[in-house]
Amino acid sequence: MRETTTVPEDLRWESDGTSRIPFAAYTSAALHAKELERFFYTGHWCYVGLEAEIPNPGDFKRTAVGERSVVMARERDGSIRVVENVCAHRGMQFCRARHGNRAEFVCPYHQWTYALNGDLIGVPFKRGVRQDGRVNGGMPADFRNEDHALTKLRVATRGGVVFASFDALVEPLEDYIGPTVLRYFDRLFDGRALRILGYNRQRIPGNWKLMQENIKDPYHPGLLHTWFVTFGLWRADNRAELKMDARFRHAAMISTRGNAGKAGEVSAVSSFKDQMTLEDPRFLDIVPEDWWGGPTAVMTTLFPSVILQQQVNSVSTRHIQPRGHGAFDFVWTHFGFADDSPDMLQRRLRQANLFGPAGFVSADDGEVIELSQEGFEQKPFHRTLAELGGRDVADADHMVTETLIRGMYRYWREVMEA
Amino acid sequence: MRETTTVPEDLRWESDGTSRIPFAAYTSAALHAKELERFFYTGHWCYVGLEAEIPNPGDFKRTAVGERSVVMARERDGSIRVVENVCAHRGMQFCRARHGNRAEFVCPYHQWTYALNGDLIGVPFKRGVRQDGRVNGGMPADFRNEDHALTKLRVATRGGVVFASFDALVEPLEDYIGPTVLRYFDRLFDGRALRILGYNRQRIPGNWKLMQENIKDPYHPGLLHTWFVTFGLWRADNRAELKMDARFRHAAMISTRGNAGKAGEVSAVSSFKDQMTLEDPRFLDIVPEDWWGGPTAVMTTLFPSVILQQQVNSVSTRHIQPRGHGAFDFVWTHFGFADDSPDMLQRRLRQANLFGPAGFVSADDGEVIELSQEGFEQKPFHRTLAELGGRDVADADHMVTETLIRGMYRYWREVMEA
Amino acid sequence: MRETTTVPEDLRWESDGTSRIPFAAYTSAALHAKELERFFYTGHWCYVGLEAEIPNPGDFKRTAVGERSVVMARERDGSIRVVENVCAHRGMQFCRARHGNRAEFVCPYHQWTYALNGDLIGVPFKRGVRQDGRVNGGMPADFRNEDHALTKLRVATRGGVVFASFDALVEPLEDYIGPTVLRYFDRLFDGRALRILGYNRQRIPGNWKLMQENIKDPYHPGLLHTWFVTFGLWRADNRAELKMDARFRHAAMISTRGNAGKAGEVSAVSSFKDQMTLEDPRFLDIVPEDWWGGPTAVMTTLFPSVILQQQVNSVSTRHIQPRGHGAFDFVWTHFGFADDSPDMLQRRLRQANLFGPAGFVSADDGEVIELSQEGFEQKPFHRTLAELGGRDVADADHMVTETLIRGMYRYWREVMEA
Amino acid sequence: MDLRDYVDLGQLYAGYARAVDSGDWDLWPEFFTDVCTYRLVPRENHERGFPLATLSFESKGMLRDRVYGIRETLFHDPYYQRHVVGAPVVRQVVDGRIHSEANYAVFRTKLSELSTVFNVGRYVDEVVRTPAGLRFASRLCIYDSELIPNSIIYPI
Amino acid sequence: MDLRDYVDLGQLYAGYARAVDSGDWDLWPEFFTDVCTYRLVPRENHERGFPLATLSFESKGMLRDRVYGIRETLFHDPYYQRHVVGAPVVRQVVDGRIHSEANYAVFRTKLSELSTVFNVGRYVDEVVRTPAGLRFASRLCIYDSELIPNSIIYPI
Amino acid sequence: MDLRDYVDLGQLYAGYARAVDSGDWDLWPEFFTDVCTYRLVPRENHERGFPLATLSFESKGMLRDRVYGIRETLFHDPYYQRHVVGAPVVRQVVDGRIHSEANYAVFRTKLSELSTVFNVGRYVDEVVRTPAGLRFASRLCIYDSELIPNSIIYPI
Ligand code: FES
Ligand code: FES
Ligand code: FES
Ligand SMILES: [Fe+3]
Ligand SMILES: [Fe+3]
Ligand SMILES: [Fe+3]
Repeated sequence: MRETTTVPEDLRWESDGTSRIPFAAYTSAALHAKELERFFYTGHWCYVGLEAEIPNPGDFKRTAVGERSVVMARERDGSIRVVENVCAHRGMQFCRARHGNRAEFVCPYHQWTYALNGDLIGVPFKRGVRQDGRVNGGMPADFRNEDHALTKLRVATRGGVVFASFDALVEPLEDYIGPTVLRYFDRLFDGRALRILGYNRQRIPGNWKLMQENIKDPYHPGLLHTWFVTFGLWRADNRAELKMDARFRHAAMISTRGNAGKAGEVSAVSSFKDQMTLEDPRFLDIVPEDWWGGPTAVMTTLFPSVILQQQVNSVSTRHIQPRGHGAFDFVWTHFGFADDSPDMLQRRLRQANLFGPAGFVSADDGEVIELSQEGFEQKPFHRTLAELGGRDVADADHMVTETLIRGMYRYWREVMEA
Repeated sequence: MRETTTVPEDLRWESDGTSRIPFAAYTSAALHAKELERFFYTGHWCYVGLEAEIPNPGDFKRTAVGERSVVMARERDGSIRVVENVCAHRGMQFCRARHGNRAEFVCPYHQWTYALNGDLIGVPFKRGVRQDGRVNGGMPADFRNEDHALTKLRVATRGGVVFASFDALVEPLEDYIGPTVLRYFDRLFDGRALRILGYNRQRIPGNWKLMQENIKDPYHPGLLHTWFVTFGLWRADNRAELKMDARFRHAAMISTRGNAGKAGEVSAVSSFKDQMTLEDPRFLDIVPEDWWGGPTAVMTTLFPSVILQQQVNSVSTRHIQPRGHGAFDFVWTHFGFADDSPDMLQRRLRQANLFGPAGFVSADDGEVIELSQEGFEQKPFHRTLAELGGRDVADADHMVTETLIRGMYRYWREVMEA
Repeated sequence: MRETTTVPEDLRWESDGTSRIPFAAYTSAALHAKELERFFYTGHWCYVGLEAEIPNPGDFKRTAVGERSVVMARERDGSIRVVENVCAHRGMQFCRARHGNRAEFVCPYHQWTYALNGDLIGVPFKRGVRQDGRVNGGMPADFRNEDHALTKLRVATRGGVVFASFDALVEPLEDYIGPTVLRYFDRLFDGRALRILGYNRQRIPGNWKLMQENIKDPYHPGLLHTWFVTFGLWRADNRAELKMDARFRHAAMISTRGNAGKAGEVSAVSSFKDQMTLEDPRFLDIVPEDWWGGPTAVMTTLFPSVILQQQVNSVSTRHIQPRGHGAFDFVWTHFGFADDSPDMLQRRLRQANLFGPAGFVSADDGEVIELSQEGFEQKPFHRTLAELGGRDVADADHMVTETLIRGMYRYWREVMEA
Repeated sequence: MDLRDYVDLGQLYAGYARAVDSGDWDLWPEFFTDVCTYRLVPRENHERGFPLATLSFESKGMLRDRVYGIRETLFHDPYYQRHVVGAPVVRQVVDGRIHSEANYAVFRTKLSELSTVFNVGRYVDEVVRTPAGLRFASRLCIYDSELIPNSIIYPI
Repeated sequence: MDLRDYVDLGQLYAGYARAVDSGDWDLWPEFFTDVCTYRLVPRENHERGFPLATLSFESKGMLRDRVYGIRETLFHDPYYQRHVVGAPVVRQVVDGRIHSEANYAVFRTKLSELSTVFNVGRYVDEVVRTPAGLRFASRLCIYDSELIPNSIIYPI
Repeated sequence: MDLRDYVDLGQLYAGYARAVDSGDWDLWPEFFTDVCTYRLVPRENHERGFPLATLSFESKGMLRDRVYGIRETLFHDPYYQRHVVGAPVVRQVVDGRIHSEANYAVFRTKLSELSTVFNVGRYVDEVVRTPAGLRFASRLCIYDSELIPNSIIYPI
């Protein structure tokens, strides 16, 4: 492993702006611990899953908020609870199955038992054990189950998406997302029943923020992703909008397909392949859907934990789970809608070949993130240059800008320097 | 790897007591280094092996005290020496074989040679090399072999068990163990000749103290270990005693089998399997031995480095070798007695199926330790709740208490806070 | 992984001398970061390769200076440039091929394009993108390519060997090497055209300085390397000279073969095998070459990054690339000369069996280095004893001394304590 | 099953492993029939009945499009891969169609790095005889590896 | 050795590897004769002549008790395992009893983790023909892996 | 290719893997003809046309010298190695000389340590029939493993 001399004190910004991000923001273990505390464990809502993953009472799913393991479960009354996966007795991570159905949670070590909402409901030998007419041991007289529940997270759901927070004082989810981005959230999750299509899981050896940046970066798709530019799925001269919430932490990149194959300045790039055609065009058998309302792709970043993807007919959530400052696990949940026709289902599955850890398009992103981290580690005193479209932060009606990245770091500084 | 923000300063106890152990005691690298210094390298005797492992003059075994590699060897006169496995010349770990027979130790790099007791007895070209009638080089005139022996550890043996200490001022072994626990030590190691049956080695990804706790925890066997409770090998309503030395660092858990299969409140636990029977009962072909003197199982924990197991006919030592704060190597040495009948030998070997890294019973313990560490790492600011049987520390005549764990941490605080 | 409590503050020298080197100099991550800064990134020339590896314009090779990835390339005009492998835009390590031929470097993420000398020559959409008669985005008006070149290293070549430095103020290469050692450098690299024979790559889990020490240590070859002593390739009683530059950082060990098989005090060592003969003597089909000018082996250490090997007919460079304090990558480039006869080529290839990660001789060195590091890690408060031939630092005309090691650490203290 | 078929089946598997590790990607589609199935599927999706695959191809054309992607369009850090495959177990033969399975492990080696375990799992195959010899009509790669170490670019 | 036996032996090994990785533990005991030997032994104990095994079973009943333990009594963090086994080398055949050996590597994958090397070693077997086909009368798993990564729960 | 040869070839490969992992080094040279080639070559040198090998032996005598070196002259930290080798693919048979290849993975286990991936690559072989059975006239071990974990002492 590479050493790094970076310590938080090393973090130096060249100005009050955020167009030049210090590499140390990606390489410092101490800063990472501070990020977990300020972005994942306090003041923010983190994605934990989709309601459709736990349709029935007793269904549960083990997942993570930041680097902390949590369990999301559906109560008998249909409500959803999220508890931390740490036993109140002696701290064991009691739930290891990743999904299933339970009436209650039992910790294997000493069988302390919890209701799905985290309440402690059973402690073996709590009042001792009778032996030869005498009662031995047991918990102290003042022991009260109520004092020893699992850590319960606040839960909010909208349109079938479940968020949780360790912070009891976190603002309401709708305020957190803000009206501008909420519009695009609701466009995708309008209350329709979802159908889970399956998962992809990858570990990307780069700082977790690089994935947020990647999806706030409309500069790269037309240059890095040959398929996008060649088939016009994403080009710098496509009609586009970039929108942020009031604090610039969340964003939506809205793009409308066009100019497929057409030459022009944006195709004067090496990644544009004039002659490229598919031997089997079914990969790109795209059929517009009413709910799109125009845009063919909307990529929504909800800071810090999730990306909502709509790329033509492929829809998914992408869950960011940090693993130290230099890596994160990236969990893709592909879904469709309960009323999809068989053709549309097959179409979504075929287009899934473009995304995920081996996707014709998305594999690129994981690779450039890994190599960005490599660059940061070898030069921790340096900084990036995110000045396309200027140095300010503002919504835009085109894709030739890195403003969303600057916006994310304006928010980052606001929170980390508080 | 998970990051942890824990630093020693973070270690906060809720009271003067030790019933609520901070997770930071298991997750801090800095605290771990301090533990090695105070528990493994000064003031304590650490287990290094059994005399029967090196029966003949020149026999040696490479092992570890804490995280330091040492070599235990038998001298011509039959005495046992333990030296640190670091060459006095330029520090090479000179001994890599794990066992064998040697007249002396030779470091491969420059062939400095040591007697089995660690004395430096040979330095090539010490007085230089004659060439063309001139003497070239060699060690300085004031160089004296006596000044450059290997680090010699103090050694104590009792009943065929060998202990060593880097600390010249360590108290006598018998005082260290104390009369109470010594009784149970002597019960097992009464001077009979031992026969080595073999080894099992595992790396458990949890803090080393968790293994000491596991064997000071009479609460879990009847709940976690289905075999124990179902076949009555270990039940909360078995006759039992818990005894500690005066400083509460060592302990003996003494239990007498009973109530096999019998229902009752302690079998009202999910791990009790009413209908369970063995297709091949030879796993539990138990035959009492005179030397037991009643108890069917005595588990002795000698802090910090070893556990002495007698579970019915299976006897072994379990050596704890830390590997950083988050893992330890656990080495099982199964043995029998020279006068065992062939049947008894076979019986010990069959019952060994219950123990070790794949054992019907012991595999559970490694798993819960790993998952306990996982829980601590994700929540380093939290603490355990070891309050079964109260919050005090005292011997007990039953198994419904975590008093031995509280005792161990009372000693831990005494030493670490000094 | 082992913990180590070593911190720079712990570094204690027993005297002003350097014959007793603290183990902490090998085990401290903080000291390692300081070494990278002071030895690899400032004030020193580091080896990057041979001109023969990039014979044609556009040829490049990816390699490393310390722990920083760099690219060495040949310009159209035949000159050699070295740039850091970190994109000026958002820091990606843009070059992943290890060799090849390019007209320019293109970073995949956003296709920023650089000339081979590191100048930024292309930024997509730099002046924005025209859409519906409007120009969108682009870089700020004050953006100047000249301000955003890759980091350019200073380059020096001599006799076909290429060195680079991040430090613009570094002294000239010839002054850096110094006249004494330069003589031996020029003996091997006298301007003859070289022929690359191939590479060997190994990761040695020991501190990088241990490899420099190993080749500054004439004490071990006659003791550790059975082949050397038995076949007289290297014996303590061979004619030899040890020479250093004025600051003691570089050295040449000059030895002349003799006494093969002959007994004597230096063969009174266990590694001397009286009866040893080869079933196939072609391994040692040695033929003297005129350019040797006498010595049969000259091992030159250029601090900190490279070793130049001539062992009879086998010639190679050995590049040291640190990987944290506890490991380094060791890259062997074997070569011959353009005018070698087929027999001589075959001879060099056969003798290569003695060297490299599996070599009959060199494999030993990697092993002792690993085990030295193990010794240091377990005892970070201790120190080595490099006092053969006294405690001073001076050239010698024999091999029975560790003076070159003492010299290296005198320089190390001078620089690290400044 | 006839011994010759058994030998040929073994050669098909061994040849496939050799081909996908050779770096000559054009060899890969030729192990399949024109209409074919190639699916790279997480064991989780397979066992839970989710239809999603990490890659799902339905024709030799799609395989060729993948080869083109590997060579021309997919940016990636280059690596070597090495397949070590157990002997195929023949589950059944239904009118000439061989249903066979084999365990595999794939190791990845990046430039200037150590070799690591990359992807392990099981091939579930349907093999048919063609004029050109045995070919895969269907190859499912059901992988245990819960986390993909960043990306999978080359054929498993 | 007759070619058919050779093929059957290969299928026995391949079938075993498939079975123990399938998660259907009941398949495992059926590869053995009623009276049988199954021993999981550290190479150290084997080579130094120590009688201790990590697991030592002497009958199909004991194997079934193990299966029951895996399913019902042994608490453990669930994992996938994957066996990749080399071709068996036939050492000798003594009146129908085949003495064969093969190298193996087992990979472990825990939920949401990377795949890792779990246990490597050598099978030393005695195989007999039964009415139901070839079966193991004895299977020794002599493993190199000096440290078990915590626990071994499932059959090697 | 005749079935018997196919079986023998499989046994040659399996026997080799068993032999080099047994710790009995003297077994190794006996798998070769007196005049033979054994080369351990980084894939980089092989593909770029560089003549250098990590080890390059040209006779059984050189192999025996290596065995002597392993036992007597090469200081090293002892380790176990374990070869898991795929089935050989027969590339061609030219007047009795079998040209075959197989992928391999070698795992290293040091005393008191976990097992790790040590060296992975491909055997490229020429096999001939001798009175004593099939033997290697040439075995190239072309390894992917870019970095050797310190040293390679024992035969791959
Ligand atoms: S740790 Fe959970 S019940 Fe004891
Ligand atoms: S380091 Fe042991 S003899 Fe030199
Ligand atoms: S990071 Fe290199 S072009 Fe953007
Ligand atoms: Fe992208
Ligand atoms: Fe237990
Ligand atoms: Fe050497």
